[in-house]
Amino acid sequence: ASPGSTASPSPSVVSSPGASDGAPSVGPTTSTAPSGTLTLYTSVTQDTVDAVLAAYAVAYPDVSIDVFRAPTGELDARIAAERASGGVGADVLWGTDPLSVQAYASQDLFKAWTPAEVDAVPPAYHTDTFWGTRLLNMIIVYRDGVTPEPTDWTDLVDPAHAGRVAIPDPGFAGSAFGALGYFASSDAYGIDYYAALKQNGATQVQAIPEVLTSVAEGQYDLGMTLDKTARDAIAAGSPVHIAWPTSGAIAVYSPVAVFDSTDNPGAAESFANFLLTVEGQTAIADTGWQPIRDDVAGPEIGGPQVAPDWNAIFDRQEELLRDYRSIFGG
Amino acid sequence: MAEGSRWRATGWVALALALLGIVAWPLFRLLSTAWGAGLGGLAAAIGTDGAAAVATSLWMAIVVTVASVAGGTALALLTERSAVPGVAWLRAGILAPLLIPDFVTAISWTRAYGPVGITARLTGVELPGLYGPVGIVVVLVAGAVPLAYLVVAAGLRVRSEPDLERAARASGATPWESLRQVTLPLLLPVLGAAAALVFVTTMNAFGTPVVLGRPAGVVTMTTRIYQDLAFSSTPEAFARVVALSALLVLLAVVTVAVAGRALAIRGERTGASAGPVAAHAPASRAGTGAAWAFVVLTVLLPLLALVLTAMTRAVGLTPLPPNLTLAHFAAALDARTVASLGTSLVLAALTAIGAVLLGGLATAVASRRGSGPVGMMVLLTFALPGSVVAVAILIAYGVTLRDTLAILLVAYLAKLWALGQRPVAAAVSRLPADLARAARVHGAGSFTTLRTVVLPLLAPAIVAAGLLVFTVAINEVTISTLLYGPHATTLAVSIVNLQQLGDPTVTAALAVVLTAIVGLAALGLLLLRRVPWGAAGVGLG
Amino acid sequence: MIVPAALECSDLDVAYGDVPVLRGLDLVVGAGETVALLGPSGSGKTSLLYAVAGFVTPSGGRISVGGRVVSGGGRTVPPERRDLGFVFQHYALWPHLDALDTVAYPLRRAGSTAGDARRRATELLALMGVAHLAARRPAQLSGGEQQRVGVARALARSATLLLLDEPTAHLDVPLRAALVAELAEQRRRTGAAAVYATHDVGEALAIADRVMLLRDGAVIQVGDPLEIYERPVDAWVARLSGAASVLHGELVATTGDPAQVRIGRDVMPVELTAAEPRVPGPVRLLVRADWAELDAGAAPVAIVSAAWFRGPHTDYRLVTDAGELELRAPGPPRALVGECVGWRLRRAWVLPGDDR
Amino acid sequence: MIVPAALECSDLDVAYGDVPVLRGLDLVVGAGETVALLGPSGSGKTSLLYAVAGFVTPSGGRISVGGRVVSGGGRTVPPERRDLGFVFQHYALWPHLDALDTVAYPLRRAGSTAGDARRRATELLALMGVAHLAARRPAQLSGGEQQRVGVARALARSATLLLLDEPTAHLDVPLRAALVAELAEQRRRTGAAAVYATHDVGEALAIADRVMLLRDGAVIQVGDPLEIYERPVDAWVARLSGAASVLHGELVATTGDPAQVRIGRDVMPVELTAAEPRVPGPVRLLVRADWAELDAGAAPVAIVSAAWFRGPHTDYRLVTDAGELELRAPGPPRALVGECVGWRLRRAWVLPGDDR
Ligand SMILES: Nc1ncnc2c1ncn2[C@@H]1O[C@H](COP(=O)(O)OP(=O)(O)OP(=O)(O)O)[C@@H](O)[C@H]1O
Ligand SMILES: Nc1ncnc2c1ncn2[C@@H]1O[C@H](COP(=O)(O)OP(=O)(O)OP(=O)(O)O)[C@@H](O)[C@H]1O
Ligand SMILES: [Mg+2]
Ligand SMILES: [Mg+2]
Repeated sequence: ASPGSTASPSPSVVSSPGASDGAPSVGPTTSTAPSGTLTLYTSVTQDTVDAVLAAYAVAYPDVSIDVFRAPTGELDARIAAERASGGVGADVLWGTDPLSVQAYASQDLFKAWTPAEVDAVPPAYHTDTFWGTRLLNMIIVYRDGVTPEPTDWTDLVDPAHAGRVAIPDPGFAGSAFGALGYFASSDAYGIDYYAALKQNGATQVQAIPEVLTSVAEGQYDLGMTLDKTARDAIAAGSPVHIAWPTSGAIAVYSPVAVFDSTDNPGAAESFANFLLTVEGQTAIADTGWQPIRDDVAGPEIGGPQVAPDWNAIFDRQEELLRDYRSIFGG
Repeated sequence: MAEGSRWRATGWVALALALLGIVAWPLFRLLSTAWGAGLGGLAAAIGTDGAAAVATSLWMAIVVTVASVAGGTALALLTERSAVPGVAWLRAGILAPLLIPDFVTAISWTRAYGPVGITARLTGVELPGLYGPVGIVVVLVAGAVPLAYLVVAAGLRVRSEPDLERAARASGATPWESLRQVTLPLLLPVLGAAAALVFVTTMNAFGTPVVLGRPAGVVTMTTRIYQDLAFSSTPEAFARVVALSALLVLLAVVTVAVAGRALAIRGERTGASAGPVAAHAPASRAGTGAAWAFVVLTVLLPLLALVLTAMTRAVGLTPLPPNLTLAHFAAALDARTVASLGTSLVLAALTAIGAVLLGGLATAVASRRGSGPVGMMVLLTFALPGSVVAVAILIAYGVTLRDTLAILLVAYLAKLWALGQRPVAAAVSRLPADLARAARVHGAGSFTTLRTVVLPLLAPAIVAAGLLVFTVAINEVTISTLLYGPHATTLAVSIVNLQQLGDPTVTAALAVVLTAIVGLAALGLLLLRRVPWGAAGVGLG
Repeated sequence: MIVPAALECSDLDVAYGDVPVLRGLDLVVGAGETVALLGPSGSGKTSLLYAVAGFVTPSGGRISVGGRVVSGGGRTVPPERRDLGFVFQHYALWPHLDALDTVAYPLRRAGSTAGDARRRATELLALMGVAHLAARRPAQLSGGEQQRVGVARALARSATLLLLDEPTAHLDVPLRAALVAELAEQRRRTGAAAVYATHDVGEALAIADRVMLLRDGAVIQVGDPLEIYERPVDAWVARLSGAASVLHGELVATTGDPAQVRIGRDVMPVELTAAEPRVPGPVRLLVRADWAELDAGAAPVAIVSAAWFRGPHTDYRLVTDAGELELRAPGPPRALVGECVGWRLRRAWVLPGDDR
Repeated sequence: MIVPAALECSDLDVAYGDVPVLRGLDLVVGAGETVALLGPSGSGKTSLLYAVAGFVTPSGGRISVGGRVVSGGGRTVPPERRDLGFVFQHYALWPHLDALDTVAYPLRRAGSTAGDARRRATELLALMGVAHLAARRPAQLSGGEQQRVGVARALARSATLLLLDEPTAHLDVPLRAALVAELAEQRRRTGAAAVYATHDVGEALAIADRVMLLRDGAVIQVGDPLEIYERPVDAWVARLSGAASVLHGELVATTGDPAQVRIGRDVMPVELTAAEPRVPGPVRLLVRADWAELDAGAAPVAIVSAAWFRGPHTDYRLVTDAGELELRAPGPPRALVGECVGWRLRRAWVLPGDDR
């Protein structure tokens, strides 16, 4: 494991001494209290990571955690490079979406392991190597005064909104790819949905935040984006609203996994598991994300949620993207 | 030449080691690794849409190179060869875009000229085709002009030969003819250097093509590479990343090499000195006007747009007093950013010094021009996309240097060596050999000669090269996002963190702050009378 | 009809920044006339030529070429439309062009076809004896070879006014003769006028219709070669236009030619020329080196302080009791330094005024 | 003890790429000796000096300076350790240094303090008459001023060997005299040797202990000035070292001095010098311009084809029936072009061999 990110003021490395009684009810599977250092690779946003680490440091004062945070692409590139030279330097991987985590799983990089909090995670949101920690919801965002107000995904192909729709490029973000996977594999929509979007003059933009920005600024009227992003903008005062699709927001979960190669399995599992505990989940929820546990209060959810079958779409990755590109170009 | 054979020998050794450690070894490790991961099927990796990406990247790079070198040269001739009022400010204005990260540049343009941009709101006029090839080219040109300008201006300053142009005029050549037939041919090595740098930079551009290109479905090699990078969790994707990058490097280097042949300077400088240098004639009003117009349109307006974005409370609100706030600046300048800013400044400074030193070394011992084999070698890693450079360095030195400033420095040097070398190498070809000889014969060793004669004369080019490397290093994002460690958190990391939070206003605020900081430094440098501007600096009246 | 002057500068001022270089200079060069510019290093020759060519903008005065005002009175005609040939003191050859293309350049600009231009250029190069170097670039040429290419370029388009800035500085004696002859020839053929800056007095006197002496950017004397040589306005001009010395003597009797002049102790007959009517009394005699001669038998004696053998003649410096005397005598040195010799003054020019 | 030669080149070959420039050149310059290099433009003077200074590496032969081999036999001593002063034909002044710092440069390198260096530099600039320009950079100096700064720089650290490449090309007559005098002075003081490339024959003959004539990179003749002038090995050398012509005559009687020589129709007494014993028969007579004279009464007549007034004398070109004759007569022109004049041959040098 590599040394900790002491440069960052995040409390992650602050290991307050002598809080031996701090072992909570929900402890690690190992009998002895975990200690030592731990390296976490993650693509989860910085504020969330900070919050969780702060909470973890209280619960497990003897473990100091180093964080390497980068966008999924860079994170994967780093892992690829490290695998080519002396092995991955991380003990725990906390991803934004299942896609890349799944790839590593299929390459047997992870420890098969069941957290103490196993019951907290709905079956749809975990495999036997990685476990969902939060939910990102792909929803519809529209600007003040847009009529007719959208209510469901089908409204994005409503001629009334012809040429006024923005969607995120699934070639760059896993969550966007999740949406692609969901639509493509659902009987209700199918890949034709994207064809229809294109027909209706929808435009692809690179990133999910970009959808919100362009809608908020009036370049487009409505688009596909994440609920958290939209909520933040609305809170700041942007003239946009969330339309929670009646047929269900596409829920993408952020998985956590423990590397097989970890030299501190106890600490690694304790952290991974901590993300699923009430404390961990509360920290996540406090930064605006929907927790995976329903017994932890999170942001208000405006409707039903549907989840793509990640196993299925993982195998069709290439094909799905090719189909998509044949429609939207690039 | 019987000059300093011992120095040369040591120089060669040092150079060889540097090339091996910084360029050759990482590249080798990268390729061998990718080979293991199935780089063999390169053709398959590229595929048909890949071919399209290659074509797009190439024609865009060529157009951008031609346009921006032309523009940069015109501006350089204006500021260096004629008396322009307030020239220092003009220079600063022209160079400002160098200080803005490329992804921010694109955003600032959309906010200035986009469908909902400033001009659209105020005058209803928008830049047609901003989202698409036209827009990409325009924005890339605007970003590349300062690079070309800096290189050419430095070259012009290293030696002025007014008599050569006068001779053409006296022979009946119009100003335009003498420019085309005398001034420009004599600038060839410098133009070549500028073109090479711009071309490679453009082939490497990611921020602009992705922001302006995705909506129109335009794919360049870099966007393709980044998409594969986003899925590089699978070995195939990773191999594809390397394969495409290798192809990109190949294209870039071959093109530069071929063009280099064509641009190779003919005829070296003779000792005959220039005649009396009279004060420059005042610049034509049209020329000055055009230059300022360029600055206003491609620099000030986008910058203004950026500032407004940064000061608007939330995206989508009209930037009017009730909606304006400075909060985003506070958010942008949290403790982490400030801490990383220090690291970045140090790193950029070290890189600038290192790259210029290495460039100088290569120039001194290897080829007097940049297009020699050494020049080509350093171009390899320059042409490699930042993310891939980082990967290569990580593979080569990850085990030993991971998470240290050192690994970042090595990566930066690998990426920017060429930027420090070309301008200097090109400028050298403008110096007559007799100047160094005069020093040697009157008692100066080859090192003293370098210190007391060559370097002072090359000062403009060296300053330019250093400035270039510094600004690029400060704005570099991908490399450090991949390589940063606890003791080396750079500004780029903070920028990306903010970006991922999804609020463009804060990112804009940070970009503005960054531009302000580096801008002030650079401006100070430019306004300084003391900058050693070399031979042409005298007699400017 | 009257032919306009080839060049006319009136009250010309040129300055570099705040360093004045030409001060109210007046100069007229008649059609087909050759004027030699003689002036010490730094006197403003190049600056004058640059102003005429339009390379530097005068701070005052006017310049007309061939009767057409090219500078002054608000107008400034660009160099390319002044119809000049220019030989640069430092050649100003284009590093990227070989000798042939260099000389062909003005012809191409004047509109001749590539073929014609090259043909004529080859002729000119041959004329300058560098035809065999046609394919060389400046960096591959010796100084003199470069200079000759530069001259060829200037002669290429037969301009009505040639400006030559020390065109023979790096040429050997036979080449100089050849060049001077060629210029005279050109002039006869095309009737071109020329301003010829040089430091070689013999050359200046030989080639010029009139010689102009420049000092600190002002004209000191203009006149035909003989006048400059035999009747210089002052010692400075005299020295610049050939060896000369000033002796202090006394005019004994004005009557009779040769006049009787006392020099030191001795009175001797001297063939005197003078601008003003001669009155008995002290005079400052300007003596050209060849106006005095060594004469073993002669009365006044002097000590040889230096002797330079120059081939056809030897230049002596004598210390007489009337002042230092430069004396030129044919043949190799006949007296050694330190030796005491007799000498005689054949002729002298009575300097006007009484400046020193 | 014996003093080693200041410079010794043996069998020196220099080539630029495949263009040979010096071919097996031999040259010895004794300690404190001044050798003048006379050679037409392009003959290799600069190349020779460059080879000696170590700017170009000879393709063959060896060079020793002050008895120490500096080039050849595998060794190459870098220029800075050859103890030279060098005046560049094109000055090679540093654009970024003002005159003072330029001249101080060699002194600083030689280890003197900034103060001393500047003091000495100022002296040297004053010596060259450019002290008032100490603060100027090359671009602000006239050609001659630049050249003088260049000379001052070369004189700065009194080297044992001075290499001067046409150091007076851009200087006026008084300055040339001053420079030549200063060089002689320096030499007397420091005993420095010098190789002096020039096109000014008078200067070469005056300053040099020996004159070396160079043609196409090979030495044609070496000798003291008088020898070169009076006994040139061939017409080419003669012309290069001053006006001269070759007449075809016939030696009538070997007995008696002056000898009787038939030129064209007339037989005249001529003071002959010759390398070989004289035998009656046809001879090629080399005639220096001052060895013949105009003489209204004289028998042989010739037609004046050209006349150049040069101040102290006039140079005529006569067409005699024995060939063209360059003739120098004192004073202004006495005969016009086309006129028929009588002339007399005073002395002549019988050319050895029978080359043309
Ligand atoms: N780089 C070069 N390549 C080929 N030939 C060259 C080069 N430099 C000089 N030469 C040739 O070498 C010969 C000697 O040149 P050099 O400069 O020594 O002559 P020089 O005696 O100094 O002539 P000048 O009196 O005109 O200065 C010339 O004929 C010239 O053309
Ligand atoms: N850029 C400049 N700034 C200031 N003074 C200058 C500049 N250029 C030339 N001078 C001065 O102007 C004067 C005239 O220069 P110019 O070159 O005309 O002299 P010149 O007669 O050609 O001399 P030379 O015979 O040495 O070539 C010189 O004293 C020189 O110092
Ligand atoms: Mg001049
Ligand atoms: Mg030479």
